[in-house]
Amino acid sequence: MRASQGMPKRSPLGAWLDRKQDLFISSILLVVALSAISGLVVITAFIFKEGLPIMLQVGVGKFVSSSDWYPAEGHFGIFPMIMGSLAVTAGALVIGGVLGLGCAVVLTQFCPRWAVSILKPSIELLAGIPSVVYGFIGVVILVPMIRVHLGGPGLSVLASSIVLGIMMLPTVTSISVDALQAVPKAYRDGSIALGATHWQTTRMVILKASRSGLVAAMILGMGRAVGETMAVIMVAGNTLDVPDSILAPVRTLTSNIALEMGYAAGDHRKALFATGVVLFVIIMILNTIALTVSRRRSRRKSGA
Amino acid sequence: MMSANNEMHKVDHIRCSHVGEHCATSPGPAKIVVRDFHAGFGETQVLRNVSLDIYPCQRLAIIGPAGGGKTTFLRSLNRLNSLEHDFRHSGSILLDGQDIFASNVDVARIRRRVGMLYAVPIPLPLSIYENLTYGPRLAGIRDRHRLDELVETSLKSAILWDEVKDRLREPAHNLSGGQQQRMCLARVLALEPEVLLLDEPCSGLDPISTAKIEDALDELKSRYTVVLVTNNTKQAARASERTAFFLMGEMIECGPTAVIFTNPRHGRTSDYITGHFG
Amino acid sequence: MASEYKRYARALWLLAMLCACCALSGCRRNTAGGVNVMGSTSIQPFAEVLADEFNSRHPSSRIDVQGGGSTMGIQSVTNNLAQIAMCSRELKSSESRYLKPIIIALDGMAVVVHKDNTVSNLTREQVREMFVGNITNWSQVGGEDRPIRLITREEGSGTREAFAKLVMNNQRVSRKALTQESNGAVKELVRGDRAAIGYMSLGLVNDEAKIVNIEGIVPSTDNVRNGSYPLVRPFLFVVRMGAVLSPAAKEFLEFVLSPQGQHLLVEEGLVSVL
Amino acid sequence: MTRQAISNPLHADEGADNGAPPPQINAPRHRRQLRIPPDVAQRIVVGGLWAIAMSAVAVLLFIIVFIMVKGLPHVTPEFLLQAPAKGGRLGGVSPMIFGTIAVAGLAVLIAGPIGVITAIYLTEYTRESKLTAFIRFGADCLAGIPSIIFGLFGFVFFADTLGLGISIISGALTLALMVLPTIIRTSEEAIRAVPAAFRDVSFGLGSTRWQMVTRVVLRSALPGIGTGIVLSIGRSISETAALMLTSGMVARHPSSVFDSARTLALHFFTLSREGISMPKAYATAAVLVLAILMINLLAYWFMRRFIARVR
Repeated sequence: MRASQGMPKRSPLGAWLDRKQDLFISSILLVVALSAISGLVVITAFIFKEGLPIMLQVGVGKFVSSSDWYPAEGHFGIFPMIMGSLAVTAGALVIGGVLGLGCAVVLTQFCPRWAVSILKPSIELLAGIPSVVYGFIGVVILVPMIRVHLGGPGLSVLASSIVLGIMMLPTVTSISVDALQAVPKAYRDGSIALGATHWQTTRMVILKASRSGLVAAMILGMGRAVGETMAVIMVAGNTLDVPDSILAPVRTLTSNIALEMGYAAGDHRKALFATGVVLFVIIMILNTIALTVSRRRSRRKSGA
Repeated sequence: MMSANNEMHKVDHIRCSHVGEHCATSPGPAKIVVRDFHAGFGETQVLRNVSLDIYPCQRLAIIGPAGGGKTTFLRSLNRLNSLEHDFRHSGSILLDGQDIFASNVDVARIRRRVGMLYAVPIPLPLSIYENLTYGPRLAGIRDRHRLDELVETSLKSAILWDEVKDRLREPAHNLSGGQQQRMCLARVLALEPEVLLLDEPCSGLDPISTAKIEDALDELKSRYTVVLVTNNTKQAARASERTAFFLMGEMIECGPTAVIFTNPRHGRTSDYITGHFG
Repeated sequence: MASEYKRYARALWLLAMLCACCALSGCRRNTAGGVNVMGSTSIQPFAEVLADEFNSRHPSSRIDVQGGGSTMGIQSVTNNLAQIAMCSRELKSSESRYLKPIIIALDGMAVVVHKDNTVSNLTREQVREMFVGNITNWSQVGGEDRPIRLITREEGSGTREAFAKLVMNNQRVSRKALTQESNGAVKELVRGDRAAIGYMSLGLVNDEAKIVNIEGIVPSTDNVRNGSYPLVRPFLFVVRMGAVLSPAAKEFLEFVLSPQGQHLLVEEGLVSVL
Repeated sequence: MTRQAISNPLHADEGADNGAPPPQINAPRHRRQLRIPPDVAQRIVVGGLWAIAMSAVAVLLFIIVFIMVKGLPHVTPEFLLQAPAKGGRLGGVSPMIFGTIAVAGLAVLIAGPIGVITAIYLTEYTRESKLTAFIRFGADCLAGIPSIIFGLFGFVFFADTLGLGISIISGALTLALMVLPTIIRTSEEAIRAVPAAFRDVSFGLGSTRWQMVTRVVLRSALPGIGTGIVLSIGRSISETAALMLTSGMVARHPSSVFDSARTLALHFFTLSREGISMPKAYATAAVLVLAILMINLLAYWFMRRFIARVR
């Protein structure tokens, strides 16, 4: 006991508490975590409870595949909105994904420190700019530009994709940056030592090693794009037709909900919640795909 | 197996009386007694039937080829393995006669008494001073002077004090690799542990840093029970009183270092020491 | 260093606790003099003007104007979250069983086109055929050769319902119509697109867009009031039937229907019900 | 093509398999076909990436400059200090500034600790299991639900069922629910990125799990967690749809958290979309953007100080 004489002695109760501390703290944390999670569960249940009955009443197949959305007449079909959401999200993913990932790679790999300290906060700042401001600038600047130079009404898939792409950029970038930074420096040094250029190293080592984080970034960015409402309402045009070109106006699931929720009553309102259910399911499917892709790839990698 | 153990005890006692001049106290009863210890993770069996005594104020070197269970054994001695959810074990490890796997044991206290130094230096993302006081603070020491004193003595013991005494507030990352490892040693010493577990502490270091660490350990041996896992048989020969040879999860043999290195009883031991495999 | 960091943390905690305490001590839902008015976003700006004036005249009472949409307003009145709902559509039959509508003003609806559009008069028939999708080019109604771009309001909005009833004879609006969620949005689109046609609240049109005469009638306030201009919708305040309104709410309703209140609304571009 | 060019130096013996002479890194010009030498590829790609990054910054600058040029001339001291009048056509935005701070601040104060604790629990206190995967999955899905639905939920649940009324606290709770998935996910990623060795060392030095979490893990994960929280503050400040139904539209200084308050974003939305007053709308946007600029700079400054101290 000679060596530990400097360490203060604990009372038996204190010692017992020390021993059981993990258990106590763990259960407290569990309670907090459960409350957070139950909040998320409750809101999910709320959406389904409000939306599912009307969906079953109309018929899920018909609700999803019909193009007739005439709530006043009791016709509820959201096929055009589903296509609209997918089109806009895909466009946003192309623009925001490329931009966001590009920014993240520049920030972590090719950027002197002083430039990082300017670039990173400015990109994070983009996240703070309200979606209404994005939408507003989209309407005032982007839409007339598209209308004059490319034709069409201006309110279009293209306009929404650009606006959403820019809006999801900060999400994609900041999470990608974290993922890229988590790659051990040794990987990079090792690759460079083997004669690879900096870009080759980035491409073949760093991007691969951080893949799961990058996928998470894309998912969260995509989630932001699919779920964005206000900006999309302003620049998408919200027609009831399936868009036939990137210059065609489009209505997304979210804008369908947000446009009409303020006035809807009865079945109409329930149908809007059902739109929310469909949205939830679409996001679920997207996430599942992304997850399995990233998981399968990493498994194949580790197996090789 | 038991009889072999008993035999070894005898040998050890004899041996210990020979090396008594290294030890401040005479080798009393074993500090750590390991009996029939089996361990593994999930389905994988890592250690089989290890029985071993570790005596106070002696340095025990554990050698053997990779995958032999040396590190698992070491990490069992301060229950770090228990952090793995699929860790399982049987048999007993007694520290001063107390079973460290008993349910009423304060694990944190065990880990304070049995300090560990890792193969690579792992400075916590704190300043040097905070790194060193991390353990003592957790143990409840708040007194500023006492902490300062601990920092100084442990840094001196790790032969690092002169190099860092003016930069204690700097992030520990700024130190060189060898300095980091000595800081990690000092960090363990600041806990005033009874047993020191060293997991290939010099594997990543240059010869000069290695020499400094070994010097530090040499000064410490009079005060601490040391268990040293190493791949470097020369280091084992230099820096230990006793040596145990682990192979494929089993302890093949254990005895005074001089005996193991000159006249091992098992063919596999001599094969390993002479570099025929591993 | 660690203790310094801890001190920061402790200070922060204290601050947070202090904030929480302040917030909790302020815990009083004073519904005493407060009246919630909630509902249609198109009536909301007008109601705010009324409430401002009323609040400055009666400093003891407080009128809170919320948005949210007509249905939210009605739901709030039903659930007692608000005493008065603003509704820019007519009540549904299920709602009118237990709710009482009060017309506070009339709103003319203007059919608007781009400033440079040469068309300045349309019949109701023509507007309907455009919005149904049978007339697709401005040249068909005497304008330039340019495809027509329709701008409508969202399903369920009061403006749209009035338009559907007064112009469309309840025929469906073309699927190709762009849908906008507010008067300002319609105006912004019409301002910038030479091919566009839309409809919006008369009181909110300014010189950025051109108002088309309907059946030769100029949509002036007088023409709205005397009924010769056909596109008119009511703005409603809705209360629960048989509900006991607080004195403040009653006074507010009286104020809205009084000459002073109506004068305010006329100033804002609406048409008085007096 | 690029791929080949790139993969060559690392797999230098690839060419030998095809019977070609072993490629030499110093003589890339003599390779088959169109092949971009790695150093040139590097330059092209890096140039492209920089262009991308710069375009992002350009967009940001454009937005800020546009809003400032249009709005700042209308931002006067009176505008900042007065309440609006005539439905926003006159007066200023002081109640909205206050309301924004109250709603967004409260939301992050609620969601921040809960989210981080949940992330800690998920990463440090449970094993990876079906349940944790499910929770993560659910959080990801909820991140994409449009805010109007959160708003409706908040209206029905917080304002009506819990009887909190249309108030700052209802709005803050709703916002907290909205940003919770983001905070949980970003904190989780940040905590996961902390080297496992730190945990080992901390335990080895006799810490309990909680001490390990608070003293080591959270400290090194702080920048990542901070990023998530700053993102959430941004989202809270810029939210409109959910707040319209929960914290309301009253343009007056609230006297307690049970009062309704209109946020700047909502004010801007009403002004611009109902076409009430463009100058005031631009001025409101300018104030909003300036506020966000300040918050971000402040957060960034704090973070840098902290990192400088830790690393």
